[in-house]
Amino acid sequence: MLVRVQTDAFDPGAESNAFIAAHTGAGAVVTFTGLVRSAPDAPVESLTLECYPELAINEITRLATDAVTRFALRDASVIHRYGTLSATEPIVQVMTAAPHRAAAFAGAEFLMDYLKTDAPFWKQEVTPSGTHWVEHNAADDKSKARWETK
Amino acid sequence: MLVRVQTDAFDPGAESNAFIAAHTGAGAVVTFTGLVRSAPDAPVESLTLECYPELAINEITRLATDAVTRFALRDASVIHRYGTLSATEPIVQVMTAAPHRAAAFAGAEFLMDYLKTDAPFWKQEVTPSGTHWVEHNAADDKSKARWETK
Amino acid sequence: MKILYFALFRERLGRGEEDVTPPPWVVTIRDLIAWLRSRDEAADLVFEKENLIRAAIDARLAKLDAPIAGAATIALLPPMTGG
Amino acid sequence: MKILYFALFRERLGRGEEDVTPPPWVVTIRDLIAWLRSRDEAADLVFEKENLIRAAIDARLAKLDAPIAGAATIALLPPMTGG
Repeated sequence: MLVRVQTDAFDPGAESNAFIAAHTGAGAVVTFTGLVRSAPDAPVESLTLECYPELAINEITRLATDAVTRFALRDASVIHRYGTLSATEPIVQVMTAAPHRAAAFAGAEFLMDYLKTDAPFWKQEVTPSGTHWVEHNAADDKSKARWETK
Repeated sequence: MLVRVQTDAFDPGAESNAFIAAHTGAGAVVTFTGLVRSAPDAPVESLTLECYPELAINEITRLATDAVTRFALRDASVIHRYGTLSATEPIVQVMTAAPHRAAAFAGAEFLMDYLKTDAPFWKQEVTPSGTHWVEHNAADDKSKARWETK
Repeated sequence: MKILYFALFRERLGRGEEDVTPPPWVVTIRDLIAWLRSRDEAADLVFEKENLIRAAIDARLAKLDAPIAGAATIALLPPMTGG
Repeated sequence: MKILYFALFRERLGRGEEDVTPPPWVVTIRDLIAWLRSRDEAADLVFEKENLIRAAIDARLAKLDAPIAGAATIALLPPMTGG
């Protein structure tokens, strides 16, 4: 189980390949890559993520351990950047390996839902109209809650 | 929308990176990679996939188009191998890009569920105890059915 | 009209394709299957369970009650196991 | 005891950390927040809405009613927006 919280950029495909190579015979691997979003109607010049790295490592490790147990995954890994990122750069990557696809998908969704609410990162967007903290999305609490009722 | 049905091997990470690069600003990319499964208690030496390529291209293109419309994806791509594959080689890769993670995950799961039942591939496993056709899994029909009731 | 057989069907019938000229009463794929079964003992066994047969007309999936008029190629397929 | 502030809290308070010695009645994180608010007008505003405060004790997430006895570092965090 690899958990990395870093300011350096990472290569999504190279990370996927390393993860796949480490779990030969797994059958199913799901990779989620979150990128700095920028649309013509909502342009983002850059994104700065503030982070509490020590807490991030502890919480993400706990979440990944939970996901492996809960969905009987072969493994789960998380890479999360902080610092200043340009538009379109990868922010986060979650990878899960399991014997079958349903568990790999569920594990990756579970991890993303909990990362949104429990991992200590705070996004600040630089747009043509100024700099502002991204507001916490109430939909993320709802996404997380679905795992608690199961 | 890239749909490839091929005997050649592919590089999962390189395909993900190319997909990500083609959809800058999308926010969320999900990659599913299906590999030849082999476990100590169920060893597989090789897997041969028979295919009806013309039908595969048509059906997968239809499914990917459906997925893009249904989940408002930026794009969806599918690569599926046929021929003889060694244990641990990638068989299939599905990639989806969307503004937010829920759509990207749902689109990838939808595509995998339908590929299992509607894409004309037939697996034959070579194991230490002999060669046999993989039986169609009734659970796959159930996974597909959940999208029809929504 | 060409018929294609795949996987277990191909293996059990000992052929991957054949050219046929069905009689006029063969209107749908279901009729075609009935006619193929009536001609050939191996086919009669292979196509015994209708729920284990999928079909395509000119490389598009089709239901068994689809009409075959004008089709160049009909494929008969066992349940799929890809993905 | 060290207190860490992050993101909007850090920005609004004009500091990322401070060393404090709370009085004996401060038993839980909730008490600590009440004490911080009583000391400082900026803190009083920043920590007005309890449902917008998350907390950690020694780099582990903690509920606001968690006791702080023995803690070296308490972090006060606005709702997270990572992932």
